[in-house]
Amino acid sequence: MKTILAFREEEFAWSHEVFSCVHPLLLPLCNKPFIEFLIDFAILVGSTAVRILCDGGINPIERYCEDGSRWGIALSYGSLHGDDTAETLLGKNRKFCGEERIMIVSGFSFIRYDKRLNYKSLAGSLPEGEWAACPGGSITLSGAPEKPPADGAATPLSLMPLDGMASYYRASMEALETGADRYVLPGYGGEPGCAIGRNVVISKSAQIRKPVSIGNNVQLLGDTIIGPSAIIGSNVIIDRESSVESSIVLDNTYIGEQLEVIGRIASGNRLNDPRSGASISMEDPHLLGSIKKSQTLSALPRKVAHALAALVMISVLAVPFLFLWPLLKLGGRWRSAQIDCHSENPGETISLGKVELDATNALGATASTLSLDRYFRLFRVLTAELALIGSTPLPAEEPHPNAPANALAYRPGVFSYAEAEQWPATGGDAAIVERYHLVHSGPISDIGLVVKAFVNRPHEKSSA
Amino acid sequence: MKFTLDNIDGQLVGIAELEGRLDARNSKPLQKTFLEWLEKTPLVVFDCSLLDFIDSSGLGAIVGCLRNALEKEGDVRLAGLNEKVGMVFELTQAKRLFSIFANRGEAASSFAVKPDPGTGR
Amino acid sequence: MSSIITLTLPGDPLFTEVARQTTTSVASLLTGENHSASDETQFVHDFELAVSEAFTNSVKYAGEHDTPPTVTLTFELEKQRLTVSLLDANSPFSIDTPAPDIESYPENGYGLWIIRRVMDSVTYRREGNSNIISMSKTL
Amino acid sequence: MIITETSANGIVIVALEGNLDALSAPKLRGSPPVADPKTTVVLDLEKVGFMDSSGLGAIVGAAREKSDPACGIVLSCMNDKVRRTFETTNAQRLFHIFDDTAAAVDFAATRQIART
Repeated sequence: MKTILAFREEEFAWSHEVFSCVHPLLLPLCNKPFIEFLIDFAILVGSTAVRILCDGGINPIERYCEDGSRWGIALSYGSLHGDDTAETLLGKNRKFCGEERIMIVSGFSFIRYDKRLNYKSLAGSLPEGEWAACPGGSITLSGAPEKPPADGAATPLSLMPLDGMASYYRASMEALETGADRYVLPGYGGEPGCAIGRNVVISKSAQIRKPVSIGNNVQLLGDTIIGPSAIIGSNVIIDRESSVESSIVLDNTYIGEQLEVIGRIASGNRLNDPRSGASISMEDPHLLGSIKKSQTLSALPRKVAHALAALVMISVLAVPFLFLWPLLKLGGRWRSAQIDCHSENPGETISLGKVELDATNALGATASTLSLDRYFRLFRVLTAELALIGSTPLPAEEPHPNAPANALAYRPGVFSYAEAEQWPATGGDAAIVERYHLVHSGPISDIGLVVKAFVNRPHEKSSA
Repeated sequence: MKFTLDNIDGQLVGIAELEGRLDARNSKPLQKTFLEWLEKTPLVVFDCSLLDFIDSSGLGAIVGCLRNALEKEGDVRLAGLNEKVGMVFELTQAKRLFSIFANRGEAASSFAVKPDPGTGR
Repeated sequence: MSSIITLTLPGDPLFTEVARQTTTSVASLLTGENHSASDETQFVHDFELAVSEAFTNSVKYAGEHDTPPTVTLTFELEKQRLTVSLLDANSPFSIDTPAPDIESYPENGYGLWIIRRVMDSVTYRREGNSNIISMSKTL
Repeated sequence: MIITETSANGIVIVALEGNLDALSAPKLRGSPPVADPKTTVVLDLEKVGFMDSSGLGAIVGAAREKSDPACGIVLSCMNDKVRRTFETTNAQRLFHIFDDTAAAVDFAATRQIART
């Protein structure tokens, strides 16, 4: 028995618009990407090989699933022509099919199965043709049955089309609520109905109400209420006194303080209502903190504190800089280039010097320990073009993290909060801890974080 | 922003129509003009049926208006919130501070009923 | 660890193969501990394709020069990131080419589009009378 | 690049071996069965180690000249690397792609009969 999974891009085009940061076939249902549910079912049915076909590019899937060795099956990929039918697909994959019976799963739909039941013998004995179907999706079997018809053991199998946020929400909740007994779900440790990933920090005063699924690298701060029926992705911070109930929080999302997320899907800085399809953006920092707490901390005290601290650093580091910089420059160990980065106010960019410091010899190493590669940027703090500590400056050609105009949750700094916290600063992850500090930072806490960044950065550099 | 005065069973109720966007640009003017309206009556309805965007400063302005009205034993009641605006109120729990009605008619007539002291907010 | 490799080749189609194989071997030097084999092979393929496209374009538009045209490749290897830049003396060009309109079965116009699709970032600048296109990707 | 031509039940099979790039693409584009609009060709890419935009352009350009562009050139045995180059430009949508040359020939033969 082998399996072909056939998808057409228009079936999941809706997901691209709403969840732009993840490929639809990798969209998490509960805490597992969609494609893995189909691979599990293919294995349950006794498949030794699976081929994924699509009429568009499936590069992200190839990089995620690779050759299938992780599931002990042979996984291959191919393309699909617009007017292909089940029958022409078999022709186009004749070498893959060989003489085996083939199960063709087509359409972007959620398969409702139960891993405890025996689909293998059923799949082997059913006549050729359609096994299950739903609008826009079907499971068909090709070729003659391999075994005599099994007794009519009830092995329910049904399909649910994933045609929009509402069906995606229902499917995710179904996967969560039926939990580990029906589907193979990672992270389901001791307690049923509660899956928790790695590196999850839960405050003592946080409450977890099952069923709940929490990903990796997540922080649940004081007095948060998670659940019931809450799906939290990876690289997520749920700030103090917020509650997440009957909701999905996708990867790389920051939920602010005292917020109520009920019956919603939060993804990046968008909050979506799966029923009405309405969505609002959450990158407006004050919106991330409840309105009761007065949000009138004006920017002035922070800018002054940053400028003073920058002045101190400029003078303290002046001597080592004036000594090391010429030597490094002459030795060719100091290469700098100008790069354009987004400035704090949307639409504008600032050009920053990016220094490539070769730290292989003693001089270079000391310069890098003293963060001298960012010495020139300190002067930009005096003119308030940069904060002393803030977000990692983002190159101008990459899309602005908060595409809509009112990008108040991004403030480029000489040092970044991610460096201070040594949060895994890869793309989306850094943004999360930075958004958290942008909402919480006051002048005093910022200075503390500058020291932390200054100390942690060399450590991070040497290990990088 | 249109502001009209209605007489509901002897109660003078102000109806303010908010339109388009309420954000950092126009939230200060709203709070200022609200004080003038407050001179006429402490009971005000914000008809938001034409309001299609609100951010935190807009929300802050509306909460500010409520605070001023409460100081004058009045109230600000909201009507006709669309889904997006409603979501902002629900997310920030600001909806707990307001009575919210489907349309301006219901909101205005809710002032006519003598608020039963027991359930006063 | 950050090292620089420079290679100057004659601007002649015969040397596309040299540029391609050099790129493949340099890109394969980059191995990340927490990266799967398929990530690495794809990383190498992407650079092999991108440099081959850029080199082919540079040779194609070499035009008439008194001195024979050359293309200088510079490979900048960092821990998890490779940047390859190509310098030639051709006339200026823009890298913002539109996506090929595939339904019209175009015979060319794919090169720069492919480079931009397989690389994380592509920048172009003019220095003196030479073009520098630089392509980089992080593993 | 080496081009070998064979034929099976009336369909010409062009098998390529080596790199399909700026140097070798004109050779493919000019080969008689590929260039002739009336001949349906199965292009066996199994031994193509590398293909860039010039190679892709030659295949797409040749298909455009065929009397029936959608089936004039049928592709077979594409490896992952070549398939990715097609997918980067969505060119895979223009072709019927088979993982087995014999299957491609059968398909081309039925289309040929249907058309004549």
